[in-house]
Amino acid sequence: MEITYLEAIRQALWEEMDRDDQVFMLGQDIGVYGGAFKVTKGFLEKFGPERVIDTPLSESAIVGAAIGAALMGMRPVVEMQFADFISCAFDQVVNMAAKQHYRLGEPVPLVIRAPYGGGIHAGPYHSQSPEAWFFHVAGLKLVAPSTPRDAKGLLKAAIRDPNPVIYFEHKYLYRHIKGEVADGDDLVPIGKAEVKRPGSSVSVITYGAMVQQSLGAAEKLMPEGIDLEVVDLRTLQPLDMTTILASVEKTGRAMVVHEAPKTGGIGGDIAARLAEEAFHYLDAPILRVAAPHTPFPFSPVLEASYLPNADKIALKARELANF
Amino acid sequence: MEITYLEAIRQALWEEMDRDDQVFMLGQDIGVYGGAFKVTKGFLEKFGPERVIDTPLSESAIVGAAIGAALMGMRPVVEMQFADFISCAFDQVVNMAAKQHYRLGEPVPLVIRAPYGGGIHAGPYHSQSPEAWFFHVAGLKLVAPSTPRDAKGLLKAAIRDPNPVIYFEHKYLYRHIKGEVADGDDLVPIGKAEVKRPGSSVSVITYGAMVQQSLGAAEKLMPEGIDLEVVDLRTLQPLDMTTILASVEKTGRAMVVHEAPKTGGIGGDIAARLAEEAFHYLDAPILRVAAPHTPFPFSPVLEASYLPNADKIALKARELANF
Amino acid sequence: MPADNVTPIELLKIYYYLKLTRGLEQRVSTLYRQGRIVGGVYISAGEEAIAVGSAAALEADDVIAPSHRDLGANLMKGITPKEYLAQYLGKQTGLTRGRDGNVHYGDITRGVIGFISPMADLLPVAAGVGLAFKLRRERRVVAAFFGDGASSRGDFHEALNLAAVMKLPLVFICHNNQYAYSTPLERQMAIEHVADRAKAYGMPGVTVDGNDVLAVRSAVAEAASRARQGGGPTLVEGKTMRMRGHAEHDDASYVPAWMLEEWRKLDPIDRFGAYLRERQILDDAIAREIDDRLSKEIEEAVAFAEASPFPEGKDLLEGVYAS
Amino acid sequence: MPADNVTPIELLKIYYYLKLTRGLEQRVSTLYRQGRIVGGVYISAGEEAIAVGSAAALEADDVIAPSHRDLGANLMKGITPKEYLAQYLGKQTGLTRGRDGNVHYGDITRGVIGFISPMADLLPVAAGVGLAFKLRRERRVVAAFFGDGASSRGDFHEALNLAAVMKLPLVFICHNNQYAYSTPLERQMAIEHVADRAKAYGMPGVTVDGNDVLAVRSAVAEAASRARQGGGPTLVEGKTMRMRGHAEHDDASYVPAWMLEEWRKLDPIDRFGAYLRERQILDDAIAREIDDRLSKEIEEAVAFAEASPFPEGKDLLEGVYAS
Ligand SMILES: Cc1ncc(C[n+]2csc(CCOP(=O)(O)OP(=O)(O)O)c2C)c(N)n1
Ligand SMILES: Cc1ncc(C[n+]2csc(CCOP(=O)(O)OP(=O)(O)O)c2C)c(N)n1
Ligand SMILES: [Mg+2]
Ligand SMILES: [Mg+2]
Repeated sequence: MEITYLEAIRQALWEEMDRDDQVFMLGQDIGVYGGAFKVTKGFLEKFGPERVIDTPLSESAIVGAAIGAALMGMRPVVEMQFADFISCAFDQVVNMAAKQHYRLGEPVPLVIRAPYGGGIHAGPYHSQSPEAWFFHVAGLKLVAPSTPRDAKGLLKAAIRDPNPVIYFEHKYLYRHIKGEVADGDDLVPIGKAEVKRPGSSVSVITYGAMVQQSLGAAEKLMPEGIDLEVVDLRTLQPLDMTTILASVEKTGRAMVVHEAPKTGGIGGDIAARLAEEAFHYLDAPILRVAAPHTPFPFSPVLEASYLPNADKIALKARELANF
Repeated sequence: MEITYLEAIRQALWEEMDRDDQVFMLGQDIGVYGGAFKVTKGFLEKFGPERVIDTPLSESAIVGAAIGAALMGMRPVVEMQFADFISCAFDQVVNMAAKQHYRLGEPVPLVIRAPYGGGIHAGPYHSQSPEAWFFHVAGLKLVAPSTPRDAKGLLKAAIRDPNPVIYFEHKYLYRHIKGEVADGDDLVPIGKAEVKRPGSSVSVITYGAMVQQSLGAAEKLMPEGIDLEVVDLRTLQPLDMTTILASVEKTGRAMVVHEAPKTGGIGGDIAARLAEEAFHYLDAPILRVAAPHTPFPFSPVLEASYLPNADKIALKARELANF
Repeated sequence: MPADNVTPIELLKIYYYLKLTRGLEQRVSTLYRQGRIVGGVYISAGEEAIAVGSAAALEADDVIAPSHRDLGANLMKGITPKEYLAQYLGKQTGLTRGRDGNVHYGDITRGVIGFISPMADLLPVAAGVGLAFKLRRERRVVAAFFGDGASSRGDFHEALNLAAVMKLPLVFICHNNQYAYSTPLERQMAIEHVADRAKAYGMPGVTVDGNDVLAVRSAVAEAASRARQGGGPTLVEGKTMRMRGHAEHDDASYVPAWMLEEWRKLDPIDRFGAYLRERQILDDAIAREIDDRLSKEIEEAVAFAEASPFPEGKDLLEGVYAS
Repeated sequence: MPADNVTPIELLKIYYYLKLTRGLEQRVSTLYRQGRIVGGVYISAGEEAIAVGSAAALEADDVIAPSHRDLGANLMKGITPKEYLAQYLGKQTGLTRGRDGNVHYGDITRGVIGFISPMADLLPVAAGVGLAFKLRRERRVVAAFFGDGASSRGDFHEALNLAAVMKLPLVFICHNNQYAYSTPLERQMAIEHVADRAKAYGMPGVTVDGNDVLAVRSAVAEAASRARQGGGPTLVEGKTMRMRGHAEHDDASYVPAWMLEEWRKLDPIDRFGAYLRERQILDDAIAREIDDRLSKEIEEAVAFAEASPFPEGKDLLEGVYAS
């Protein structure tokens, strides 16, 4: 049966809560209300207020408290109401959660669910894609699924991982994408990219909502005989360079696509690694398609102009294919 | 007369406070104590407690209050006691200060002085180089001087700039480097890199404490006939791509060096831009020399192993020159 | 109702702004239901007296730091219904020219700090505006608004503490409307009155009937006068009720019906209208005249906003930095 | 001194740990002056009674969240002088294996949350440990320490509020030692007692003579017992004085000499020693025996630490992630 991306997240949470009584959730309005996006609807009734905790409006305390519970071996799953507000808990994430294991050898099995991304007309404070900040911080793992199956499998893997994992769930995908998920424990391993579409002309390395857009670009370019390979990173930290390099070795052409701003985005790092490690395979410059260096704009016209999409990706991919 | 990097910062602050009564300073222990690094020693006596404000231990309020005063047209200069603690004010920096002008057209002429960097045996919480986080955020300017002259000229330029500027002052350089500064208003323009050493073999693009180390590497390689060009970015945002590209066009070989971790560091972006914009000039892969993907370690042996230095730079530069 | 020395003309002005606030928001709510609004809609129905009563207590050159239910105060500071509606429609004629949406607007030249999403972020900024007044020896005051929920955030604490220590001319005004999104007071704090939090800062804390516009006015006037004379900040809490959902997508089924019924009897506009009639300042004829003027103003605003152009995609990159 | 039911053996144990704390820190201070320490040195001289008195009030399986002047509590929880010294010397045998320094250690298996620099960061984490106890129905308590300065941070506020709302088994313990670095209380807060901040959270706030070890013990014991029975958190403030500089590099010339003189008369170890002698629990012979044991323990620790190896550079990359 096909389910939505949101439903896949819900199922993963439900099954993990059911499986392991050390898993519990904290966040704002996740209980009675079922979460701003209704991801946790019905959880309070099933698991009770001790495991589905509505907190005060205190991101730093929420993350800090989750770290504390994780230190005691519990498996907290924090919901940020919007990923944008993770800025308010930034210090706890980068200074406390990320460094604990390196410093003291103490695991912090914590998941922070970060509903991120745009395309929902929600402006500068409810659309940001902040993953690059955390990519720079050793000790964190980052995942960003693009399909219901990956959403479910990665969330389960994240909850079982002994490290702090930020789980970037894309708000636009919540109800805009459907797909099959396997029954039961179909874990998607953290650290493994997946080729979502094999191709021979250009490697498009991407993640999150841009996977669909890249697949769309591939469709557009098919009639022109340009055959895109779409590599879905799925995990951003640690990066699966093996899969990336294999793809680029095959196609000789690489572009990186993400929704976050290009400047300082993860794409820079991937391109830089390719420029170093794949220099011999590359027949063309490495291109990046990403948002410009501006805050995320509100008005639909500006938002459309801001966000990468299938057309913009196709344009650059064509340029690259014809290089 | 040669003065230290620290003295250059002090002079810039002093002269700007003297010149413009709208300039004032806020921070922890900057008054009676003269700042954790004694940068503001003597300021309280000269400018009084209204313009040299010792605040409570509240980074977010300090930055927020500075934003408010800046909105009213004042020119606040905030001292973070250590750049590491900017994490505690992260939300104010990225969500309030950075986006204000784009959203409302209202300037926020604010300077945040961020004493950053390692080499002083101060461990994970007093050694970090967090500039990459802010590089990803549109609306901020970032500067990171490497010499007394740039330190003075860039701080003056930052204070007069109508935007929020984070001024990364390197703690190791404070008392380890001396140089001439011009008398009076020798402003160093924000957005201009400087070739600190012309050379023909390899372009080393770097900033902060790594400029000295790169110059050291150049000395080491001279006898081998390898002639490094050292490009000191000075400003990280906006990047001076003109100077960078001119250098790489000349040498055909590029490496980026910084002290911050390589993963997600600014070097990734620079390498990516070169991989796109300088593809035709490049005769070799673009290399990066930077810290590894770990928290900043404390013990001197680990710290030495962690930090890039002249030897490590020379090693990579040699590899590149012989490519 | 403590009318102090409020003249009949002023009383009618207050009445006018209460009605204008409600009328505008109702209109936006209707537009929302018709799908003519971009994004979410935040309504202050039932708690207009806090914003309007507070703003009525201020001098013309005082500044406000509104939160998301302070349309009444924004209007009194000179934000126009046209600007308000254009903002909701994402139009170029809104105060953010479509770069931001709904309640995220302001204009510092009219004394309105632009509101942003992260709750309580404006409180340190407001303190900084007050600091500027203090340093410049201007006898101006800042009224800073926030919700019960926002009072759980670290920035609330840091701002109030800073303002108290520095004796800044601030009035902190809480809409205690019983809920933060779906979260009732007892899950947010273990105290009865938000005003009790003042005790942590050594500032006066006052609780008033937030649905009595003159009580609010009087409490804020007293606090503002103290602040203006150098007596430092005050925390004023208005007890009220959020009579609608958190935003218009939320049916607030988690709010007990009896609560809404009780509070409906205390509607601030009904009560103030009755009071004005009792004092013979209002009668049917004046009420009709006001209603007519209001609907004209509101419909003109709607027409203006709908006729206004969207921003153009090509403007996307402009204004990130001040020059 | 409220001895409650403390047995003579326990009283001697308290005395021993007071003296051990002072002795160890004095020794480290000497090593610092000899240049044998890596980085800064933080001393709790004169305020040992707060850490020791508090820890003496806890059960064996309770957890502490120390701050930087809580060596006494760490020792009582089982951190050894050897580990403490090895940490200061950056050795492999320290609890962070040289990855972190000075007072940044801990061991969750012994009930000590590892301290990190950003002040007040451990308070939300401590709340989370308390939350784990509550969810698991374990009757354990967390004692969380912080300074007067740290109480200005947002994380302090968020943590205390969260703990109060959720009735977590916490005792928040403030070293009110009159200064935060160079900043005296009156520039940090406009209240007399940090304990007054408890009123903002609806938790009991108690001020005790922080230099009376039994008074501290008694207040913390009462609070811990309430917490253990589900009565929620308490804020205990111990009034004391920082008798040395902020760290050993700081001569604290900003502290008036008379203040130190007054407080020296209230030295907690002298007072407790006199009390024990009065009660005939201590005499010259026992005192000498203790002193001998102490110096032996301390010198063994120094020898151990000095003989211990540094971590190896090649280990740098290990342990960033748990597996
Ligand atoms: C830091 C932060 N976290 C979460 C949110 C999402 N959010 C928006 S309003 C709100 C509730 C605010 O409650 P309150 O302060 O009482 O204001 P009210 O809406 O009741 O007027 C929440 C959780 C936010 N805007 N900012
Ligand atoms: C968030 C943060 N800002 C600044 C510092 C630098 N700093 C370290 S200790 C200290 C003063 C702490 O004062 P207090 O909490 O009273 O503890 P005390 O040192 O007096 O025991 C400061 C400013 C820090 N560690 N963390
Ligand atoms: Mg509310
Ligand atoms: Mg102190």
